[in-house]
Amino acid sequence: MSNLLRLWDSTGLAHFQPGQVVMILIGLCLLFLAIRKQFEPLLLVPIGFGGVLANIPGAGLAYSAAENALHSADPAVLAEMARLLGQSVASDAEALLQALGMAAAPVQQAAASAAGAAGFSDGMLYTFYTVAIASGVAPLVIFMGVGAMTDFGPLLANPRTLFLGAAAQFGIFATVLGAVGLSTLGLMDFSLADAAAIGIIGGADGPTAIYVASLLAPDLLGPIAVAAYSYMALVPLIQPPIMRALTTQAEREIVMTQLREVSQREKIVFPLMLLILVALLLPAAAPLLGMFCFGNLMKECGVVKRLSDAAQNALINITTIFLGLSVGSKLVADKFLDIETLGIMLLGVVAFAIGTASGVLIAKLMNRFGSHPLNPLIGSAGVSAVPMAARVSNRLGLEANPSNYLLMHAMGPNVAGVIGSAVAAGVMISLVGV
Amino acid sequence: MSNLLRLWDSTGLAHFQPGQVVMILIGLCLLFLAIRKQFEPLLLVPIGFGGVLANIPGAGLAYSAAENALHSADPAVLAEMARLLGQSVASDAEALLQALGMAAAPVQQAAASAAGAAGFSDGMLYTFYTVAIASGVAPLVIFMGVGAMTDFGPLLANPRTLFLGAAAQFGIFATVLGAVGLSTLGLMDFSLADAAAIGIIGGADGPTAIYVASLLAPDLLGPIAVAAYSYMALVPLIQPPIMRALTTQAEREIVMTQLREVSQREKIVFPLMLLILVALLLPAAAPLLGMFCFGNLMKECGVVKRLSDAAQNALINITTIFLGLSVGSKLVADKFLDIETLGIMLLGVVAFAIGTASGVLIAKLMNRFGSHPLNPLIGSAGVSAVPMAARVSNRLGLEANPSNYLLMHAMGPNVAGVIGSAVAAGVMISLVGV
Amino acid sequence: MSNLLRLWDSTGLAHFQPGQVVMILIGLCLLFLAIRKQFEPLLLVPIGFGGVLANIPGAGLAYSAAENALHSADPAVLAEMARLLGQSVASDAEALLQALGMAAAPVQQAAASAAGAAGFSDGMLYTFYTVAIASGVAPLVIFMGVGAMTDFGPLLANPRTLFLGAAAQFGIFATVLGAVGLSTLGLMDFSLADAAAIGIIGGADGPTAIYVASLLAPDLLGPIAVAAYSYMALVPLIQPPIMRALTTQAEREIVMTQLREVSQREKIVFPLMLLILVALLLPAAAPLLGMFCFGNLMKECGVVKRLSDAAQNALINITTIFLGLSVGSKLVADKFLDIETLGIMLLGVVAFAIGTASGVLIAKLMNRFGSHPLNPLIGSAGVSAVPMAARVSNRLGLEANPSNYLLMHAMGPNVAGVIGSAVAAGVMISLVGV
Amino acid sequence: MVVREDELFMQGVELMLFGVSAVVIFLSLLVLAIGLASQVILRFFPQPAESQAVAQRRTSAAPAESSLDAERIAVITAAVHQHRQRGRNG
Amino acid sequence: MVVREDELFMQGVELMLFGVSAVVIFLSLLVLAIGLASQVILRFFPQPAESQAVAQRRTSAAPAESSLDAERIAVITAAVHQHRQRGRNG
Amino acid sequence: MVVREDELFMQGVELMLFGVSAVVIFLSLLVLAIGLASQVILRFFPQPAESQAVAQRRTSAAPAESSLDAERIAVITAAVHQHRQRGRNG
Ligand code: NA
Ligand code: NA
Ligand code: NA
Repeated sequence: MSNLLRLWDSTGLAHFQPGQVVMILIGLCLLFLAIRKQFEPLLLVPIGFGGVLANIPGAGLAYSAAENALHSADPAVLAEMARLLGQSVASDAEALLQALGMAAAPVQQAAASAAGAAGFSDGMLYTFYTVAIASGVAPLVIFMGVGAMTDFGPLLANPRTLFLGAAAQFGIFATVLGAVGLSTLGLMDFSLADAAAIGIIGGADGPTAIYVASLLAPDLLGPIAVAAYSYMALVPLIQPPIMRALTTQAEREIVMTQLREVSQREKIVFPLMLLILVALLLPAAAPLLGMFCFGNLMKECGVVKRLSDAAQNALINITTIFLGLSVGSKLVADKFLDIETLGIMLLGVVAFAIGTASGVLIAKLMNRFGSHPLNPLIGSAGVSAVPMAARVSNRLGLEANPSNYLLMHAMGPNVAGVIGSAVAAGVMISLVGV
Repeated sequence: MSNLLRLWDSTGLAHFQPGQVVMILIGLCLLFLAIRKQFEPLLLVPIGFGGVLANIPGAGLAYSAAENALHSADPAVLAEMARLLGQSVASDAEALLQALGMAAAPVQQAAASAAGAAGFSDGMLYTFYTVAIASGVAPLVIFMGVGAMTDFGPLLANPRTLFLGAAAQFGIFATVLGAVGLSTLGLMDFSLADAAAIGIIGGADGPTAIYVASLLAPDLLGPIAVAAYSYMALVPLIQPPIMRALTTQAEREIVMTQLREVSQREKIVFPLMLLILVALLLPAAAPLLGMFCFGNLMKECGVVKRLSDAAQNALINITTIFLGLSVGSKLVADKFLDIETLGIMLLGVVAFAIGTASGVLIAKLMNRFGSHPLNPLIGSAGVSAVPMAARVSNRLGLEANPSNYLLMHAMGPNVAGVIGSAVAAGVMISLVGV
Repeated sequence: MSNLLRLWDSTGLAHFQPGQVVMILIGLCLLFLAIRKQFEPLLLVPIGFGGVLANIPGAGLAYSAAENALHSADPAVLAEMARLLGQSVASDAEALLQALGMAAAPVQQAAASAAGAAGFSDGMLYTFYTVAIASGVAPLVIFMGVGAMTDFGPLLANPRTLFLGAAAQFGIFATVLGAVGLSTLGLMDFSLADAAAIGIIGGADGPTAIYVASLLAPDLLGPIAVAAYSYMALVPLIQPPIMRALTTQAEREIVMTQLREVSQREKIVFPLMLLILVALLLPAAAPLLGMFCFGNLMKECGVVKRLSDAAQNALINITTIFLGLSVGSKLVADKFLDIETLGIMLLGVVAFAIGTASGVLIAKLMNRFGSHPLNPLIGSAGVSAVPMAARVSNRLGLEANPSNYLLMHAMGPNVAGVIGSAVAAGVMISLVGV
Repeated sequence: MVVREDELFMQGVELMLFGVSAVVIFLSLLVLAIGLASQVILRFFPQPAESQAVAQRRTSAAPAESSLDAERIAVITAAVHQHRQRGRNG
Repeated sequence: MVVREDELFMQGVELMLFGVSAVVIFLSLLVLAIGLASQVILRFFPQPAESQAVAQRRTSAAPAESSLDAERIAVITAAVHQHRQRGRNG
Repeated sequence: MVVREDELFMQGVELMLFGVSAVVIFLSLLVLAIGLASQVILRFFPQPAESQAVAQRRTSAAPAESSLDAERIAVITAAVHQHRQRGRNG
């Protein structure tokens, strides 16, 4: 009979908590959006699935060995952990979990050792998270792959569009202000580091957002990643009304002059130049922009096709699988179902809206000064969300004037936005980090 | 001259032990079977080669730094290690190795540190084993790839065949009984956990067997993996006599009705449904079946072709290389050449035979009740060994009736067997584990 | 204002040191040679780029967490580190860095822990180095891939060419002598282990050189890798004058007899035979030659095409990216800009020259005894540098006699050179290591 | 000692009984769930013919492949066209 | 408490100002650098027509691909040739 | 000090002698082993013509490739066939 009890106790049914049910439904909902609506499926399929896995009761896939030991509710183990954590033996698991979260590194190691000796081990998703995200490697590798897939030709042909990529980053910083504002009003409880990580959602760049969040606010990584990818997928819904509201029909009809051909040498020199500028001015952005430039150089130099292919295919795909599952590990109920998550989702959409608006408005401003005409619709592409935002610009351009193809022109601000948010990330890390 | 002595001492010839010679011959024999007879070559080539590497005398490729230090027979090192392990200074290397194996985690760390300081390092295969198998990652990643290559269409078209996949798992549990029986009779010395890990051989599923063995009986992982893959390769020899003995000619001639077409939506929903059932009932199977369902969802959802391709190609191939070499590291003479290995090889073939028989018999039983005819030959495919067992069913069907193509019908129980043994693995882990 | 100061302090401009500027220029120079002159671009692009990244001031990408903490010059952190390292609190960062480098493993761990608690983390390139090179894995994986790409047919058809591969390794050992000679003269300060690692440059085999250097002289890994790949790229310039000087026109015109067809079985048996010879005689070479033979067996056995493809493509390409960046991490100014680097560059070219000369001379000697004619031009291919050196032999052969195609004949000594330098590496490791 | 070994055997028997039951129950529930899901999907969410086509196209349309296919189809079409023409000519 | 929260808000404002300025300055310098580099390259290091062709060939010439392409081109050429011949015949 | 450095040099000489000998001995044994193995294989285990063909087919027969090859061969055959027909027609 003890076996029967053990079997029942080992089912999920015996341990399901309402939060876990909610989170599994949210995970399934992300999968639905990814598969049926094609919302950034490459990331949201693994994230959603990881979210479901993370909330399977009793499996402890998203927890460390020590956390799993504390969740086990085995009295002997709890007593031993309480001793190690310097807590009263009468403390319950909840209190010990909190104490574990705030313990110093050697104490945490001792707790991990004790948990291991008692037969507990790190959950699968926890292992993935440690290797892929906590080490910082996965977002950087993906950024390298993105660099190897990016063509800077349109940007080099019309460098002024970099300003549009800069303008759209205003959404990031406005959102930082919004987040600290909510804290000031007492509605939420975001620190400055949290606010900076939340702001980066407005950069519309998945790996950048995950990288910054893993450094500045690991506890908020789950909602930040979900918000970033969800809103990137929603760009075709969020941007058009803002773009229409801020432009006149005449502005939308502006036809831009054909871009010049950019030579291979210019394309090879560009990533090196960007790298040197980073070295001179913003070392905190060196990991992100360094890997990005490395990927781009491999693509453009034309002599390491094998490596460039690996960065664009096998390596980025494998990394994406584990990055997605790792993000999913942050969708455990007790970390995700929080009033802060609502705040993050709200601030995220505000960030996108402000970024879009800033891009369009600055494009209108630049149009007053430059000699070549600039269609303000391409300003919104500065938020990045490559290549979705550029396609939105193109679509609205065609609506206004059926022969007005803006796609190539919008690719300039679009890739500029990637650089812009990596620069913003560097600024945040150097001002707020450590 | 001291150099000459050192050179001679550094050759393998000076250190060869008979066991190592035997194991190298066994490794070469596995390679012969894999290459010439095409016995599961994808795994047995790396396993066999790893087995040879592991037994190169003096190279210590399969040992940890601390073990290598103890094998070195350097008196100063041995004295230091004896001190750390709390043994008498007079202890010989043999005794210290045993003490090391049973030491607590902090002591093992101290020993590893001391060995590192004395210039010893982890052997290459030991490193592979730690990263690939001890972490649990490699079998799970391979299971994800298998999921991404599996088509559940035939199973969904005829869900009753799941019972055949369940029936064949009887071989697993009968073998557990056999193993504890051997212990009870005093012929072998298997614990309940050992018995559970040995039983899983009957699941005819390499990654599942390796995963369970790495959790429940890491010392037996070598023989268990070798037995699992060898017998999977021998399925065309083991199964037919049993299948013929248990069926009549009339039964073998039964023609089954054409399977219906299964819609993409059913195929997308299936892995999610299976995952939720796992979450509700058997969290211990969540890592294995979770990764399997994830792979299958990536394949069927049709929106993440990049990731599905990576899981089916680059990722699974790379992982297979390291998994195989890592398993090879468990073929060191002093761990493999043991009476227990013989017991495992014997129990393994019994497990396959019982699984085959159960599948066929339950198919005959089901045929009495169901409305659609069921050819009992497809019952044997329930042991999994995808797709070999299904092909065996097909071949025997064609023998009996040259127009009786059973392949698609046998794929149902075949993939059901994969799920069945993963479920059995989950039951074992939750009842015996920790 | 404090923020403004912090921002300025966080730029690279505020921290640039002359050495870093020099190293960044050297990195750019390597990139120029790799891209424009196609000097071994697959390695020199990542190495050069990694070298630039490693020298970005303030980013600390090539340093461990503890080193980054010491570079930070934060007084509280310095005091804490001084305490841990057992140094006077008044010690400056320079002294503490030295003390850290020489501290025992547990002290280093404590320092790493303290640095982590103070918010410092391992630099990206440092992480790559630890995982890829310090573990020994990356060069071995690349060697496996090289094995899977190597065709031993020409060598098996004419096994005598193995002696040419042996002869060319004389360059390695002569260079060892040169290095200890420089130390004896007091010009440089190389230990015997350093000398052995430098000598391996003459093996003209990147992964072997990196593997040996990571074991015997990790501090010199940067210049050794750069020298090895640079001179491999320069083979078409270094070898021809030596080859012309040591051969007569008549010798260069020698036409060699057509090679026989080698059967698949001979090709399958060869890697196994080589492996067994390694096991018998030179276990220290087992990791290198073991992985090499494994790769070759996967290629030749014909039953694991999936794995062989993975080893030749995805796996080797991914590993090359990280190996190159990791080597780049050793190009930090304070480790690279040293008089020893000049010595290494000088000794490297001498090693290549002596190896080339030995190969040619032994070929001439063998020509006196053997029955089949041997064109001495193929002797130079014994240095390896596959396939560049074989192409050089072919080119000089065609110069002397426009119908004298030596390419296939030179492939024999060429691949023999790979085995030869791995054997030499094994000898070094067993005689000098630990 | 004998007691301990008998105990081990009893544990083995217990493991077998519970294990077999658990597997059978789990897979039975899965059979039920599949049946239910299939009926619900086929009745309430049948895949519209067009969407299935779209899905299939989507699945098989990695850009590289499709362009390759397009080219090959063009070549084959040309060849087949030729073939027919020749037939008429002959 | 109120002080602390006001402080947080002021820090946010500061972060916004410095951040926006830093991004704009960085990207402005990048615009200048691109312009300068383009002019220098186009004036002093123009890519010779032939070298560009070589570069392009090099880029796209992984051996496997090129042989495949060669074959495909051969087939297409043959087909097109046929087509023309047929035109003449018809 | 001088002693130590002389010692270092002597160690270098020793390393050179032992190293060169070891490499030469190892590779000589390998030459012998290759010769022996080749003779044994060619005399006692010659690869039967058919099995070699099978092996070759096996080696080159990743399903994707072979189907691609098959298709390409079909196209080429068709084209060549056309070509000959045209020759006869013309
Ligand atoms: Na952006
Ligand atoms: Na099974
Ligand atoms: Na060599």
